[in-house]
Amino acid sequence: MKKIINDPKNVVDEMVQGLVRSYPEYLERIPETGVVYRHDLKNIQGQVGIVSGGGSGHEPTHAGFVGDGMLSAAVCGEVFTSPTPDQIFEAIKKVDSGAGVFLVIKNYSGDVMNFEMAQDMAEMEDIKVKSIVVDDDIAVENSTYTQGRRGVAGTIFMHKVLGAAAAKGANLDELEQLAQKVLPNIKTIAVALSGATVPEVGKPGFTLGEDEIEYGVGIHGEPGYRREKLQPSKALVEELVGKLNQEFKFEKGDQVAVLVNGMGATPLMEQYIFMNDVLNKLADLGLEVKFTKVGSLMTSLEMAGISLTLFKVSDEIVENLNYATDTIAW
Amino acid sequence: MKKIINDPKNVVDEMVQGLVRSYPEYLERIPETGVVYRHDLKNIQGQVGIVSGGGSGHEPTHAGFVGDGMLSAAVCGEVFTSPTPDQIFEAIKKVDSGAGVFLVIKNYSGDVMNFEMAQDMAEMEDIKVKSIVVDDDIAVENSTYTQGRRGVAGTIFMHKVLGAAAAKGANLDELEQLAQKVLPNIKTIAVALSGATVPEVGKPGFTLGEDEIEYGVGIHGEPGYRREKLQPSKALVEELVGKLNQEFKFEKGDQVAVLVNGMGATPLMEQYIFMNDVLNKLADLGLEVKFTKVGSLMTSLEMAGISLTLFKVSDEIVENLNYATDTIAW
Amino acid sequence: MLDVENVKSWMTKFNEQIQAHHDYLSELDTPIGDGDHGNNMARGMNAVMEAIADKDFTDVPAIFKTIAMSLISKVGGASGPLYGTAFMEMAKVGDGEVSALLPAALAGIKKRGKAETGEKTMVDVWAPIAEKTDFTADDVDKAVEATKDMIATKGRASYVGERSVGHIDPGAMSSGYLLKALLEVEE
Amino acid sequence: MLDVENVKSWMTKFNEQIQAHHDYLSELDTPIGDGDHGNNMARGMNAVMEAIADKDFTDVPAIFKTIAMSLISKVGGASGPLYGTAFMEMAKVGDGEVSALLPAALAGIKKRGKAETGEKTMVDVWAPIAEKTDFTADDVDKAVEATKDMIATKGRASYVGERSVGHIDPGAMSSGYLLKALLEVEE
Ligand SMILES: Nc1ncnc2c1ncn2[C@@H]1O[C@H](COP(=O)(O)OP(=O)(O)O)[C@@H](O)[C@H]1O
Ligand SMILES: Nc1ncnc2c1ncn2[C@@H]1O[C@H](COP(=O)(O)OP(=O)(O)O)[C@@H](O)[C@H]1O
Ligand SMILES: [Mg+2]
Ligand SMILES: [Mg+2]
Ligand SMILES: [Mg+2]
Ligand SMILES: [Mg+2]
Repeated sequence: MKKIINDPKNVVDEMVQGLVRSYPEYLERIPETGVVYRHDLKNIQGQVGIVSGGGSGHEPTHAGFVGDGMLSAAVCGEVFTSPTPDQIFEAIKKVDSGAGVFLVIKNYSGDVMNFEMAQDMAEMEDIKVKSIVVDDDIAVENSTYTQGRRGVAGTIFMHKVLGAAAAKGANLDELEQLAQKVLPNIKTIAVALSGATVPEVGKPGFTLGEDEIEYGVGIHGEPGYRREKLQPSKALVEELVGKLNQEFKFEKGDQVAVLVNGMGATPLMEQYIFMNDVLNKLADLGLEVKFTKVGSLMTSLEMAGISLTLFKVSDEIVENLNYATDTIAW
Repeated sequence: MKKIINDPKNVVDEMVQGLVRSYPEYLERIPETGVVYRHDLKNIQGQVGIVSGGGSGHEPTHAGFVGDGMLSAAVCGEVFTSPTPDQIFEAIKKVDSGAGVFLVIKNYSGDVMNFEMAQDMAEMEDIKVKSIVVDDDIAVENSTYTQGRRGVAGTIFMHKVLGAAAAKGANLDELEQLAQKVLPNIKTIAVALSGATVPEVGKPGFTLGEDEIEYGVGIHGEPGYRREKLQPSKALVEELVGKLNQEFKFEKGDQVAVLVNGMGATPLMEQYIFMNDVLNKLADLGLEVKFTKVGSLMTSLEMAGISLTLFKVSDEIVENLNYATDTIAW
Repeated sequence: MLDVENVKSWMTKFNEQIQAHHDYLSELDTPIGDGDHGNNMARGMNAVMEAIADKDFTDVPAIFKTIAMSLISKVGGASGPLYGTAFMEMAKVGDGEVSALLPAALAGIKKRGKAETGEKTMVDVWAPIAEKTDFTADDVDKAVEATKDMIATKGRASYVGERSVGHIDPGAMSSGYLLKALLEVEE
Repeated sequence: MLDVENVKSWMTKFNEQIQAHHDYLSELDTPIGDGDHGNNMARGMNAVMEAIADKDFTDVPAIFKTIAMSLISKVGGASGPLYGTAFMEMAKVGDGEVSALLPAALAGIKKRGKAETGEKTMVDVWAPIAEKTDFTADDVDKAVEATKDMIATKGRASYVGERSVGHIDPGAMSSGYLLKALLEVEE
């Protein structure tokens, strides 16, 4: 394991320290916790607070999206491990200014359970809390009998859309309706070129051969649905857009937002090349691209690879995506 | 070589296409060139244009810094290869609105020669051009008889400071004075955990053992000054801040801006941990940190590692660093 | 009937197993999960041992509550709320009657995880054991082993679907350690 | 005295060498540079060959100018301006007199690169050859080889300082190909 760290046990604490000290104009930390919140909370008195979080190792998610027009607070768990209810509860208390708090949760049993417990705690103290569980990763089979799909990079679109709505003054019920409306329209799929190593584990979650890739991996080293030889970018795009289209069943003229997300070690050069191929393919399908974003935003430590999120949007949603935002990472 | 690309010969062209198509609200491209310029050039009529550029493979540099408050245009050369004079000249013509054009050049013989030739071409067409050659990498011995030091991540501070000054209305001479004033105050040093592979070359510029690091590498696979076993972040900070301090000979109370820059494959988690250790060390030295920035901004393809830039600043310079900016990557 | 000292030694023995099998639990969690179950449990049990060491508890529910809070606030992931809830529900039983504790813990886990038996989770170890009036180490081992052939439909292992077959569930394994540690205390 | 056809066949032979030694030139550029000299020259010479193929040039300066422009606008890096300037200066000579062409090229390179002999660059091949009234392939090889023992003080190789010793300079090698290709045309 080759990482710029000190004690593997302390990576999250030291990371949060470094983050908050680097960006005091954006973030403050609740002492002794992994909770970071907007430095200027007083400016959003009366608005619904938006809290997200999850395991660490996905930086800049979630803390990088705390700020004007997006999240009010983020809860940083251990690496790839859901944060605990007490910390989520601290975040909820911090950002509630009477209008209630909306939680954005990625669909992992751990995250769902810990956020649920925090929600119970908050409700016992009469804080109104609602939530959405994002499950955008289509690599996983869906079924009501199973855990369902994972929450991955599409969660960032959820943060953006809800953050804009909250900033415009939406109340808790309106945020819930909006979240539920957009949820089925956000879908993601990934391809990995290498695995990632959790510092405390010391070896990669999976390894790939010199010329091997894996389709459908998650953001915590979860294996995907198929391994094959390395393909040109255009071929990757065929596979990933193909899978997404099977789900969306797009029609000519449908409007989409596109997020090409680097998984950590993949340079922007490759991400832009990939995006270029994606845009060509979406044009072939007759889709209208209304919004685009490229960058390593929902990472998986130093995993190499890319995920592609498509988000079927209305003009109203595009407005939220373009709404003024001031965060470290958006 | 495991990369998400198509033909290695076309990486730069496809990248620039992907970039411009992803961010039409920021960038336009001069057709058939690697030149991208501000979409809203008309808004800066009468201001000095600022042009930078160099080999590609350092994304988001330079194109990611084109926008309000920073660069007017960027010229993307082949991977790790200076752009040609004709393209630089096109960029100069595009952004000149009578007040002249200022060039920010990184100190490589190729870059210096190509930009110089472009400057000659521009002057033949009566465009006023001035320039600065950034040479912030202290890993290289300095001497008036040699090529001198390389331009690396500190160049971004130069972009920011000059961009702010130009936006505030500084003329060409004032920009030149400012550039020369800040130049000796910007110094950088890097450490690599792995090498990078130029797509057309197909193998890494250097390779390091499983537990080896190299101090003082450049951003094009140039070797550094020492190899040793992997060290904890704190020890890396000792070495790098130590070297910088030897150059600066800091005194208690000196004010600095800090840039922790990921070289490509190094995740933000490690960058924040490293920054945390840097800030501790700078506090020990009695320095006053006035500005901090963390991110993979001046990369070297998929190289793993980090560079540390310290910039000795006055309050006036801090103001420029904090000046409102709207670009893809700042 | 467990008393406070019994519970302390139960936790001591459980902690020994967790620390000894730290890497093994993470390894089980690698092919079908995210490789952190050993870390999660080791971190949690360190916190538990710290919280109960040199501390006097008035009764069994009090120590169960402390254990629950330590697990809930230190483990995170899926196993934190599940084990935390298990001990919280055991605290609600009011005394140390094992035949009541285990069904209470099981009910808590099932409710928290929305899981049934046969889904390849820790429920598949707790359920057969909690239903027995008496159980042996062998019963526990068999229940743990039985998760190997199951297809996961809850937790992270569900993402790999049929490819989860052939791997023991890590939460089942750690639950097995817990239940066997209890046996040793009861003996 | 070179005529337009001579120059075309000079470029054809030079291009053959560049394409054949594409990888080798990049390899030379790896330990002491950035590994792209082969790519840069191959890209440039492809452009040169395209620009001069099937085209009629009125005189030698005209074809030199076209070659210069192709190199300047296609190579980039350090070698683009250097080779471009060399051909531009040769165009200014006005005819194909080799004894005048090479010194003109040398002067252009030195001025553009602000380099002197002994700095481990292509100047160390151009200088000894341009100074001779007659030169042989052996002279060229020796000059190229001599860069091996030099310490680089210009170009990227200067960053590795003393560690540049033991490596032939890539630009010296490509310049060697160019000068030996000229010999073949003159014969
Ligand atoms: N919904 C659930 N119901 C019951 N047990 C579950 C559920 N989800 C996960 N588990 C248990 O939790 C274990 C994983 O714990 P752990 O690895 O610590 O958390 P995470 O999955 O968040 O990384 C699984 O092996 C399984 O036994
Ligand atoms: N200042 C200079 N003067 C003369 N020749 C130089 C100078 N800088 C570099 N060179 C030559 O250019 C060669 C490198 O060319 P190339 O690799 O194509 O460009 P770059 O160094 O920009 O990657 C060197 O081997 C050397 O011969
Ligand atoms: Mg986990
Ligand atoms: Mg180069
Ligand atoms: Mg796990
Ligand atoms: Mg080179």
